[in-house]
Amino acid sequence: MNKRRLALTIALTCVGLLLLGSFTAPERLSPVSGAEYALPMEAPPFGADARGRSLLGYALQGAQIVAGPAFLAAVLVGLLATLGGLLRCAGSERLVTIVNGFREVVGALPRMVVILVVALLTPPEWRGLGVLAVFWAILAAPGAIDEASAVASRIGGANFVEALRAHGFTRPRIYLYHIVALNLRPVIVRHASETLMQVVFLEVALSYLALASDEPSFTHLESFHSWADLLYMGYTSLILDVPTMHALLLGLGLVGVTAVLSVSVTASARAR
Amino acid sequence: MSSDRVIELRGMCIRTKDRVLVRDVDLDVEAGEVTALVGVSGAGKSLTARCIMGVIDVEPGLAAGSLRYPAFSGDRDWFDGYVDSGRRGMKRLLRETATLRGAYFTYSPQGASSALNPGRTIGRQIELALTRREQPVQDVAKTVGQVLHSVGLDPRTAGALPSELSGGQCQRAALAIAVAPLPRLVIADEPETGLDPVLRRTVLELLARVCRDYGAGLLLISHHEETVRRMADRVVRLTPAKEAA
Amino acid sequence: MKQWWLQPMVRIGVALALPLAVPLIITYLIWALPGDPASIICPPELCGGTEELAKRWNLDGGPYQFYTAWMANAVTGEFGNSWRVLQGVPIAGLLGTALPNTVMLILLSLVPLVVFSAASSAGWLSPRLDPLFQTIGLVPAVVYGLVAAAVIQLTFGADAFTEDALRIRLLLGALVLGVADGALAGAVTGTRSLFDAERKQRYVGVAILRGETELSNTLPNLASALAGQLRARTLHLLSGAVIIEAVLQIDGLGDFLWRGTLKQDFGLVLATATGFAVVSAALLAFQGLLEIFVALHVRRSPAQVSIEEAA
Amino acid sequence: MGRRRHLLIAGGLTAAALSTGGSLTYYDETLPTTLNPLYASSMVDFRSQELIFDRLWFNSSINNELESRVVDSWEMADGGRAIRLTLKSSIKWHDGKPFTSKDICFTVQAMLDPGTPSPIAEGYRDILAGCKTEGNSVAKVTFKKVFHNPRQRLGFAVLPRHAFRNNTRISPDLEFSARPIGTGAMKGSRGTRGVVFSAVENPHHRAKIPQLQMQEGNDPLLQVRAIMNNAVQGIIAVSPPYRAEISARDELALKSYDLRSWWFIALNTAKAPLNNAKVRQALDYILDRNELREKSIGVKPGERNSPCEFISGPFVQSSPYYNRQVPTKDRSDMAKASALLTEAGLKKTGGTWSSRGAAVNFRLGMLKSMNTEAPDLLEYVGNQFGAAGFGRQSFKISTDEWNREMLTGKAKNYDMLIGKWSFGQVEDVNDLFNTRKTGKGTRNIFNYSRADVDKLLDNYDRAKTDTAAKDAYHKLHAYLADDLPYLFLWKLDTKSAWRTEVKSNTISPYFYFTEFDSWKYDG
Repeated sequence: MNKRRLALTIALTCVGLLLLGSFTAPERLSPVSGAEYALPMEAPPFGADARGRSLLGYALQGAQIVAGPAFLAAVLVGLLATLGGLLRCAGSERLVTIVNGFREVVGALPRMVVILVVALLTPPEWRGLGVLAVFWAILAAPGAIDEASAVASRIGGANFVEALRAHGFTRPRIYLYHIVALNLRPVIVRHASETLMQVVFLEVALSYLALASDEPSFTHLESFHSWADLLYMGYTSLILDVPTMHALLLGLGLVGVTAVLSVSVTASARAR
Repeated sequence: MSSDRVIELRGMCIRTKDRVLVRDVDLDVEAGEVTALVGVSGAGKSLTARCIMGVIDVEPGLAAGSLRYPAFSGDRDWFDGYVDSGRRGMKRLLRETATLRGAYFTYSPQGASSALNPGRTIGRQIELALTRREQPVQDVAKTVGQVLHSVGLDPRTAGALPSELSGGQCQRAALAIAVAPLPRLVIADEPETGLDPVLRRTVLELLARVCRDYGAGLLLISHHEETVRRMADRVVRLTPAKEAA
Repeated sequence: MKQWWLQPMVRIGVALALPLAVPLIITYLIWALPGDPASIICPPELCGGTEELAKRWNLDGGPYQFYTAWMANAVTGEFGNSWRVLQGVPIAGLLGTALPNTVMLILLSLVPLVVFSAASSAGWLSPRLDPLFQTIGLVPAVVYGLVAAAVIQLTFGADAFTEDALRIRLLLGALVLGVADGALAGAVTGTRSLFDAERKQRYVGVAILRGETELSNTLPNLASALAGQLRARTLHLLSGAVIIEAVLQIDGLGDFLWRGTLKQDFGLVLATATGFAVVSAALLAFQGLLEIFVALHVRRSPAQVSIEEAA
Repeated sequence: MGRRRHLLIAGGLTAAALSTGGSLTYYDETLPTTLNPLYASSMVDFRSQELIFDRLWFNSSINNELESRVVDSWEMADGGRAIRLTLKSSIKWHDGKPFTSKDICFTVQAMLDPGTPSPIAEGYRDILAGCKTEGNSVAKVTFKKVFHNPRQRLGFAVLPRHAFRNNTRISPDLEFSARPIGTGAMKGSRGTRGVVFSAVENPHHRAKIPQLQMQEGNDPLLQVRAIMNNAVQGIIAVSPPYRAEISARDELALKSYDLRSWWFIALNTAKAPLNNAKVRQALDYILDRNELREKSIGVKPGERNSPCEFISGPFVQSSPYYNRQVPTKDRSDMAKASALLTEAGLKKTGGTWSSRGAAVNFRLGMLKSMNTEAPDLLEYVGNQFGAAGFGRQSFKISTDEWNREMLTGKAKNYDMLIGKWSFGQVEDVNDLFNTRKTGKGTRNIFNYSRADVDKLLDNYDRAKTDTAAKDAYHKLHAYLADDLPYLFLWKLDTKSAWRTEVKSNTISPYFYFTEFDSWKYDG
C-alpha cells in the first residue's frame, strides 16, 4: 500500500468521523448524577465532565459546529484557487496584477483583526462561524490564487493550452483534466485543507476566549458545546488539580485529528 | 621563499568511506609555467585541483600525502597532522588555507555564468578580489577598469550583473576575477567546456596570455589532448585509482 | 531585473495607504449593513443614548463626513473616550499603553523564532527536531496562554497587574506566541529550506575556492526573501497576539480589540484596528525599504557605471 | 500533581508577602462598565459606586431603617408633593470642594434633562418634578405626585455640580465615568484591569481600610484557589460547587449577600398551550423545586438557613409585600398536574402530551450569567418537563441579548424564560406586570396583560400610606400565584468569601459596601 493511498485512507477516515460526528450530535447534554468526573473506563468512550455529562457529546456537538463552515471555507478557497489557475492559463496577465494588489492589501492585516471586526459588525441574528469562515476563506484566497497561477505559468500558461490543442484535445478536457486535475490539484487541495484546519482552530480559539471571559461565543449557540469547552476543562485540571485531564487529552486529540486530516489530505493529493 | 616552485604535492591519497578516489598523486607546479592536469573523466582531476587548494570535501578525506607551497611557506607541509583526521580535520584545513585561496593561487571555473555570484556586479566581485592583493590597491575604480580591459571586457561591464552578460563575457569576467589578486598560480578547471571551437581557442589563448602578463603560473585542468599539447609546458596524467581493499 | 524598484514601491505605497484604508473600509462596512449606523455600532438597548452617540460620532452626516471627521481627529491624536469597555477613559491614552506592549510582545516572541531559524539554517539544528516543534505547535496558543495566566493570577494575586507582573506576562506571552500554532516549526523549516536551496547554487562552492565565506555570498542574495518571510511570520504573530493578549490580560492592541468587539465599543475597535494597520504598515514599509537597499547594494560597483547603461 | 501543588503554595507565599500594608483586594464577577451612578447597569457597577458616592437615603443594614449620611433634617412640604432637606455642614467632595444643596438640585436637574441618556434618570423622570435651593444647605425637591414612601424614592447618588461645570446634559463617556468625584468613603479610580479605592477623610465617613482594590476574578475555581493562597482577601460571589471547600477552611468565612433578588420562570401567556391558565398551573405542579434546588444549587434536604428560600409570588419572604397566605409549592404533584392538563384539553399518548394533535414542545431560555449561581438549572428544569411528557429545546441567553430581546418584549418565539429580578431600595414590581401599551410595563417580558392586574398595580401607585400599598401588593401576589404569568422559584442569596483577617465586614443587601466604614483589616 503506497504512501498516497495510505494518506487518502486516513484523510477519508477523518472526514468520515467529522461528518458522522456532526450528524449524530445530540441536541442537549443531560447531567447524570453519580457520573461526575468519570474517567473513560467508567463512562465510555471518553468519560464525563463535572456534572456527569458524557464527553462524547461535547466531541460530537463540537464537530457539528465546525464541520459545515470548515468545509464551506475549504471549498471556497479551492474554487478561487482553481479559478486563478485557469484564468492564468487563459492568458490573463491583468489578473496577476490584480491578485498581487489584492494580496498586498488583504495580506497586510492580521487575519484575527479582520475576523473580529467582521464579528463586531455582523448583526447578532447572522452571527455564527459560517460568516467568519467565509471571511477567513477570502483572506486565505489570494495566497492560493497566487500559487495556483504560479503553477499554471510554470507549465506554460496559455502556450501549454495551445500545445495540447495542437494534440487535438478539447478545451474542457485540457482545462479540467490536464491543468486542474494533473497540475493544479496539489496546490488547490493543500490550500483547501489548510483553510479547513485553520477554520477549526479559529472556532476553538474564539470559543475558548469567550469561555475565558464568560461571554457568549460568536461561533455557536450557547446551548452548544465547542471543542474549546474540552480544552477549557482540561486547563482547570492542569492548573487547579481538577480531575479533568481526560477532557484535555480528548480536546487535544480532536485538534490533532483535524491537523492529521489536513496533512493527510494534502499528502494524498501530492503529484505522482 | 626564493624558490619559484608554487606547488609540491607528494603521494596524495584521497578516499571516501568505501573507496579510494585518487592515490599516490605527485604534482609540481613551477611559477610562470603552464602545467596541464589531464586524465579521463572521473580520474580525479578536479578533486586533485581542489585538494591542492586545501578544499577536501569528502569523508574521511585525506589518507596520505604531503602538500608544500615552497614559494609561499618554504618547507612547511600543509597536510601535516591532517592525514586521516576525518571531517573535522578537513574543515580545519579548509580554514587554515583560506588565506591562500584567492590570493596565492586563484580559481577560474568552467561554465562561469553559473559560477559568478548573481547578486554582485562584476566590478564589485573584482573589487573583492583586489582586496586580497599583498599591497593594498590605491585607485580601485581605475584598477578594476584595467583588469577588465586586460581580459578584453569593456570597463562599463563593471556595473553589470552576471545575468546581464553573455557566456563568453562571463568567462572573461571570471578570468579577470582570477587574475586580479596577482596570484602565483591560476587554476583553470576545464575553461573550454561549453564554448564553441572558435571561442574556446580565444579563451584559452587569453588565459595563457593574461597569466603570462600577470606573471602567474597556470594549472590547466583539461581532457582535451589537443589543447594540452598546444599549451602545456609540462603534463601530469591522472589514472583512475584501482579499488582499494 | 527590469524595473527592480516597482515591487518595493508598491509595498511602500500600500504601507502609506493602509492606515487610511482600514478605517475607511470599516466605515463603509457599517453603512453597507442594514439598519442605521448608530444602532449597529451600539444597539440602543445596550448603550443607552444611541442618538447622543450618533451626534458624537457625526453619524448623521453619512460615511464620508464621518470618516473625514474621524480621520481629522485621529491625526491630532484625538480618538474620543471609550463608550462601553472602559467608559470615559480616553482611547488615545489606551492606545498609548497598548501599542508599546503589543510591539514588545511581538519583538520578544520573534526572539525564539529568529534564534531557532538562524540555528537551523546554520545547520546547528538537526531536521530530526522538526517533528518535535510541530507537535509543540499543535497545541493551540490559548491553552498555553490560559495556563500561564492562571499561574500569574495565583502567584501575584493582588499585584497581578503591577509592572513586574506585566513583564512576566509579556515574557510568557512571547514564549507561547513563539512556539504555539506552528509558528516555530514554520519559521525553522521555512528559513532552512531557503538557505539550503541557496547553498546548492554553484557560485557558493566557487566562492569558497576563492577563499570567500559562504554567508557573505548567500546572505545578501537571500535578504529580501528573508524579509518577506519575516514579515509573514510577524503578521502571523500579530494575529496570534490578539488571542494571547486577551487570555494573558496584557493591555495590548489585541486585547482592547477583543474587549471592544465583545462589548461593541466601536470607537475602541476602530482605533485599535487602525493601530494594527499602522503596525503592519510599518512592517510593509520596512520590507519595501530593505528591498530597495538590497537592490542598490547588489548594483554597487567601484567603476562609476550607472544601472541604466548596464541594464 | 505534587510539583504543581508546590508551585501553588509557593505562589501563595509570595502573594502573602506582596499584598500587605492594610491594602485589601477582592475579586468581583466582572469589571465595572462605569463608575457614573447614572449609567450603572450591573450589580458590579452598583457595588463599586456604593463606595464612592452617598445615596441621599439608604436602608441601614442593621435595623433596615431609612438613614441618610448627608441629610441633617427633613420635612414634607406642599401637602406631601415636596420634601425640604437640610444638609449636614462641612461635608466635602473628594476634591475638597464643599458639598452644598446646589449639588442636590444639579443632580435632580441632570436626571430630568432629556439630554442625559440614562435609563436610571428615566426612572426618576416619573417621580421627580424639580428642585430648588434655599441657601447653601437647604434644597426643596418636588415630586410628580404624592408617594407613600417619598424618602425611599430619593435613593439616588448625589453628583458634584462643579465636576460637570453645571452642564446637566451628562453623557456616559465623560471622563467622570472613569475618575468620579463623590462624597463616599473612598475615592475611586478606574484602571484597565480594576478599580483602586482609597479612603478620604470626611465628617460623615471614616473608613478604617486605607486602600481597597477590585479586580476581575475570571474562572470561579481560580478565584477560590487565589483566596486560599491569600493572593486576594475577598470574593464577591462564590459559585455553589466550591462553597463547601471554603467553609471547611478556618482562615476563610462564607458570608451571605442578599441581592434582594428572586428567581422565576416567565411563561409566554400569548402562546398556546401556555395561554391556558390550567396548563400554567399544571406546570407549576410538575416543577419539583426541591430537586432543582438540591441538584443545581446544592442545598441539602433539611439544611437550615439555606441561601435559597422558596417564594409563591413576586416578592422575597422578608418583604412587607409578601403575602404569607399563599403557600409555596416545594414538591411536584404529578396527579394534580395531569388532571389539570386533561381539563385543559391536552392528551397524553405514549408518554408525551399533545394539544390539537401536535406534540407540545417548549423553547426554554435562561440568562447565561445565572449559570454560575445555579449551574445547569436550565438542564434540570428541562429534564423535569421532559420527564413529565413535554418536548423541549433549551438556550442560554447572553446579558446583551437578554436586555435587547427579552426585557423589551421581543422574545415571542420563546415559551419559557428563566430569569431573576433584583431590587434596590424600592420593591416596585409594576413595570414587570403592567400592560405595555399603557407605556408602563417597561420590563414585561412576554407582554402579560390583565385588566385586574393593571388595576391592582394602579392602586399601589396611588397608595398614600404603607398599608394601602401593602394591601394592593398582597392582592397582586395572590392573583399572580393563581394566574401564573411566572412560575415563582426562590430567593437566592449570593455567598461571598472573605479572609478572617477582614473583620466586622457587614455586607449590606444589594449595595454591599454601604457599611464599609465599619470594615477592619489586620493583614
